[in-house]
Amino acid sequence: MSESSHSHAADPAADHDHGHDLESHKKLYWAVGAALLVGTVVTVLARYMEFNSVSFTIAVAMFIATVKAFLVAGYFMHLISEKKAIYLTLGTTAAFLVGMVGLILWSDMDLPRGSQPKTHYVP
Amino acid sequence: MHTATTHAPSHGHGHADAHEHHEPGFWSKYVFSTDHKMIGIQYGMTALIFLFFGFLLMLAMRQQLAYPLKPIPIVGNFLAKALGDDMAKGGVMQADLYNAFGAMHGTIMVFLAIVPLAFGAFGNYVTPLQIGAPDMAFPRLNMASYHLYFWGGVVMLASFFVPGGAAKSGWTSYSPLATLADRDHLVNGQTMWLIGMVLLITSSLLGAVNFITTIIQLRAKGMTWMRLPFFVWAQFVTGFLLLLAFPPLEAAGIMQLVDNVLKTSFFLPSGLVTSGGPVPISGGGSPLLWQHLFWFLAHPEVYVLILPAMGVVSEIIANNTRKPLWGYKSMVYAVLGIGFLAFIVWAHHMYLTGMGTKISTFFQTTTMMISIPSVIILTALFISLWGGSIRFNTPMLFALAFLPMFGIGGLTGLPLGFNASDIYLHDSYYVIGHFHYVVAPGTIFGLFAGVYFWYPKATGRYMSELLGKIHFAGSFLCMNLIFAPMFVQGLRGMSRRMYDGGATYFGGGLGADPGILELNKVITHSAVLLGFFQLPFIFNFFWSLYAGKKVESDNPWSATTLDWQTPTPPPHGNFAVEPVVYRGPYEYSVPGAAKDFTPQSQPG
Amino acid sequence: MEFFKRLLFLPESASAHGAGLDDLLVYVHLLMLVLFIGWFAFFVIAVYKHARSNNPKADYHGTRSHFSTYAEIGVAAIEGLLLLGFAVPLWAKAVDKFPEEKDAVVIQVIGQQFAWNAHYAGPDGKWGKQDIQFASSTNPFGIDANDADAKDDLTTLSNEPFFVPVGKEVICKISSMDVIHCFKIPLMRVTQDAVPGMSIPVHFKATRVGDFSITCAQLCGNGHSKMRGFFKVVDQAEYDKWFIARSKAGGAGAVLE
Amino acid sequence: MEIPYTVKPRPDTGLYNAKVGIWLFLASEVMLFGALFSSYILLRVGAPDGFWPDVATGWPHGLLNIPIGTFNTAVLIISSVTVVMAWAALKQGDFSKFRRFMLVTLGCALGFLCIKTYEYNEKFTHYVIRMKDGTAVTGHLDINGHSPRFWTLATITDKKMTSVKVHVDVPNQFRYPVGMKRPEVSHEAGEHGGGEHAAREIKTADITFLQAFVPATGTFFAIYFTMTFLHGLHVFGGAMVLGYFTFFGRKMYESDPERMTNRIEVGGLFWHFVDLVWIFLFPVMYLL
Ligand code: HEA
Ligand code: HEA
Ligand code: CUA
Ligand SMILES: [Cu+2]
Repeated sequence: MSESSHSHAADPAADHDHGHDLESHKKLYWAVGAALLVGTVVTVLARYMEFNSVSFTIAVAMFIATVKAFLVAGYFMHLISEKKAIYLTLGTTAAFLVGMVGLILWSDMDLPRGSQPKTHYVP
Repeated sequence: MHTATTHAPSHGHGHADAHEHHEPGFWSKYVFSTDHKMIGIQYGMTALIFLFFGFLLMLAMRQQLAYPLKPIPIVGNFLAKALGDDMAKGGVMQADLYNAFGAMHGTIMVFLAIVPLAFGAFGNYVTPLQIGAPDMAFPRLNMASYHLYFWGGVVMLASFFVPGGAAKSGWTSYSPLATLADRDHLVNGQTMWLIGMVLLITSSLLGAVNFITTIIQLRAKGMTWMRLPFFVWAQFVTGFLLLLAFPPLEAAGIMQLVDNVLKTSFFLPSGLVTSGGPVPISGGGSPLLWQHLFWFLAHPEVYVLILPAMGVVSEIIANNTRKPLWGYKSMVYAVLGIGFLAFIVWAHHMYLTGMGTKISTFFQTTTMMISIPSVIILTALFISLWGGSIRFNTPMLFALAFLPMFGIGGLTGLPLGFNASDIYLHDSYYVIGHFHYVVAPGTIFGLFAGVYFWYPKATGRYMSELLGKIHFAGSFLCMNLIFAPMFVQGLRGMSRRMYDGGATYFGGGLGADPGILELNKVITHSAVLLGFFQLPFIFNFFWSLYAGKKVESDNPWSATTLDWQTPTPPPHGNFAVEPVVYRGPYEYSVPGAAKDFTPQSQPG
Repeated sequence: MEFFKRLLFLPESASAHGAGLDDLLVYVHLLMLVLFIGWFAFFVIAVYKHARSNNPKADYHGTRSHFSTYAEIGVAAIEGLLLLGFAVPLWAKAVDKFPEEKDAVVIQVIGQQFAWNAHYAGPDGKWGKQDIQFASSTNPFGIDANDADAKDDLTTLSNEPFFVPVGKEVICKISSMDVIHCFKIPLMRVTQDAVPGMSIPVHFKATRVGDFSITCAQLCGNGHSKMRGFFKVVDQAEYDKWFIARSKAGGAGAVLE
Repeated sequence: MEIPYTVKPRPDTGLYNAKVGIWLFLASEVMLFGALFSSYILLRVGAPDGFWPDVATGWPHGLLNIPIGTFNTAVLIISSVTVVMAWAALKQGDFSKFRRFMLVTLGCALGFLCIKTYEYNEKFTHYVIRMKDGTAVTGHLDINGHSPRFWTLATITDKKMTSVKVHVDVPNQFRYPVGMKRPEVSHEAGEHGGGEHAAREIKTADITFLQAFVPATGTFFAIYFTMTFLHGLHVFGGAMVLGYFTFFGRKMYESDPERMTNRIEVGGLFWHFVDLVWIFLFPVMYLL
């Protein structure tokens, strides 16, 4: 879908002669780099703010990290304008990763009734 | 370049190797080759040797099971000398040795024999030929994969000789046992096992990257996805299973290595007390985490063991029934379905670690779901026989036998897959019977079929049909005599991994039936016999290099796929002219066609 | 049913829930048998009829029948039935429907290389104080011998048989002090891994008296095959006698000397 | 036949071989680090009370050096920018500019690894000491003016030292369990005047546990060292590859510029991925 509309963005073959495009991309790269640095600083500051809720802090930190990851993957790694085969591969990978983490955590929580961390020594 | 490889089947020079050491070509031709066919042969030879070695380990164990505490014939004294009294005092197998051999049998068979043979050897040799590619996408990476595999194998073998002996916590290496078993030796068998595994995993990962890239990128002109031979589909899915399932085990392996060497507690909970008192560690880890990460690989891994064999069998069945595979498309979707579901069933190996109703219902539902695509593939293969004109050559015999054997193995997976019946069957010989039916008379037969089938392409000579048929009949009989009694033992309540063959449990007359111990003898004798029936194969394999019947054409089986449209053996670069594909993979007995096969590359 | 169970070589179950489990085993095996026979018959006929000698010319299309689709749907349906009708409820019964502790005999069971140990709260029904600082291979439960509640606790160590009454629910809380073991009583159709760092209960109700053995069904080291525990299922009177006598003998405190 | 699509993209996929290859490889890397991150989550969620730095509140208290970590994050981010700029320069046919940007990248890589080494070393000289009375302190040992690495209680008893001088961290917020109980935080250190480090003499007989911040100290350090070391290996590996092209790439560039550009793109993808892992590692290890 996005193949045709974005292919000029980063595809080495397609934009071989588009020097101008590359110039504007170079600006973008610097801007993304700056945004990443800002994101880092904001995360650190957030950590010192000591919000009262732990989960809120974790959410903030992980949200910023995810945005940063998106910037790196999307722009530096040109993922916003990749080919279908790569989207498919990464989509599958992401699905399995989420499945793995989710199912392991679920298994860890859903135990037979009455199970507990070892109680013999600490009744 | 061309002349170097066209005329000589590589291993045909076996005897001359010693003299050729000075020849500059030797190393680059046989050791540092980047040609996918040579690498395939390297994988194949190494894997067959490991297969045999894994079998020998098991023979020693079977001897102990049938005749507990009697010295091992022939090799007993040697083992006592080589491995020490702790392992084989007076030639008698000790418990530690039994456990070490058991763990190494499992490891070697799975990671060093079947996967390298099925994926490394057949995948390497056949896949590029079948898709019409000149080589793998990354030839040097391919070489690196083989070398990593080789060194992984060397590390595994070396581990027998470190203090304390080889890893002895099962091929599953469950923590805390794997960490506590040999804690006094810094370099112990388990550490070696983990290092070996990291090498093998890295090898498989590079291999998977290479295979998938090759299949995506190097398909010949006209070779659309739905014209791929089923074998290639099987390799493709296998590649993805390896690519995505192995890394978590690599992570787990690294963590267990750190646990063992740097004394951390990833998989060790707090409060461990052994005979030496509380274990001096920080604790706080989770033993079940290891199991999750292990089985996240190891369940997909069992499909890695079976899918390539299914691919081989499909090729051979289409070829020898002289008709297209029935339901090719549904087979493709089924294999994709297996690939997908394989990632979300793993915890059926962990029902009894303590699971609530919800999560175990999830896992047993997915387990039942994954049996459906297997049924679809098998059914399609069965129906493919209907209407055929079946030729019973050796490859076909092995391929045909694969079907019911896999059927038995697969069907016995069902009672294990229901969590409630697994309560009784878990860790019994029923499990051993289940999976050996799939991997031994299943996968091994599929791979034997492949060896007999592609041998003429690789060497220009047939293997002997008579010896092949003896090999087949003997192996078929013995395999069943070995593994069928295990179901009886399992249903009677006999546990696996029992050094004394279960004697402890049945000695006391506590409601169990000591009679089934007699079956141990039947099994052991059949296993020895099975070994003897491999001799015709080994002989045939080497003898046919020189004396086998020469092939009359490049396409001796009158096959349709591209691998048979190359010179024999295929030269470097494979195809004289770039092949173009015009039709599906199995156009046999096309109505109105002149011959009973129409190759994929035949125009019109 | 009994006939089929014999046919499957199953040893006669000795617990209340065992029968249901055996039923499931029988049904699954019947399904497998039917499938196998069906497929195998088809296989033999196909191979015979379409051997080259009997059928020199192959048919490009083979069969056009849709029977296989129905067969596959059938397999899926029966699997679904067994799943929902048997496996899920049986499992739920095993892991969720625990009897009340006051109506049951409650035993802490701890595995160790290579022995099973059991611990009862004693006539007062109160567990003695336990702490890791007391734990050792001779005191696997880490019982504080000076604790008042511990005085009447009883333990059986190192595979010494423990007693349970017939016809009464027994809850075993399974754990381990070193590596993973597996508490398996084949005749009771009970299996539960003993995972260090966790305590997981199982329950069963014995239906006949006799001596039973506990298998360790998880590789746990070089003594794994020797790790056999025992227990006696006896009638209530005999159980009470043992229980009181054992407790009077000083219980856990005395064992720990 | 030659292997096709080594440089030019295959028409139907739009990709050249190495690009497919690197993305597949990165997919497997995602699973590798994903498994490690999920282990982190599982170990942390399942940690018994007191076994993770301050699990009770879920908020850590400065076990890792945040300013240095932040700085290192910035170093990696800059290297990511310069890598992509180097690739753009190559694409525009400016090899010397490519080389300049690449040298900055390599400098960043080296800087990152040096800083990481410094951080590790700092940890190895930092100790946690638990006392018989249930209190625990952290800080540096002071043995005749220098602070040793990797000591344990055994080292001290072997040396027959009756007491050790410790520069205790202030405020001392690191909490460690004794048995299964959470100890009271020691406020003593503060009373001693509250400099950066307050020196204190601790009797050997009072100590039950003494360990540097090494992997064996606890699950947190175990996973911290494992993950950052593995990440460091990736940085090292990536730098080797990029360095190779920087210093020995000229010939390939002159004979086949497109091939060289592709190589750099692929190498860059790996480099960005390494950066991406760090983007998660940093908050997870240092901040949360
Ligand atoms: C290649 C290997 C392979 C394959 C394909 C399978 C396939 C299956 N396995 Fe198996 N399994 C193993 C290898 C394999 N397994 C190994 C190695 C272990 C033990 C590991 C260890 O603990 O050491 C194990 C253990 C194991 C367990 C754990 C048991 C326990 O420890 O308690 C379970 C439980 O669910 C299970 C289930 C299944 C299921 C449902 C399938 C299904 O996918 C099967 C689907 C197939 C069918 C349903 C057959 C369809 C065909 C027909 C119906 C045709 C019939 C034909 C004729 C009659 C001619 N397996
Ligand atoms: C792919 C996997 C695989 C394969 C093929 C096999 C093959 C065999 N296995 Fe194995 N086995 C396992 C995987 C496998 N096994 C695993 C994972 C375990 C569990 C380990 C654990 O408990 O941790 C196990 C455990 C296991 C046990 C249980 C031990 C115990 O629990 O105590 C037994 C018992 O009999 C057994 C027997 C056999 C036998 C008789 C064969 C035979 O089928 C072997 C047949 C092979 C041959 C006959 C060799 C043929 C060789 C050639 C033809 C060579 C040709 C050479 C040249 C041309 C150079 N195996
Ligand atoms: Cu305990 Cu096996
Ligand atoms: Cu499985």
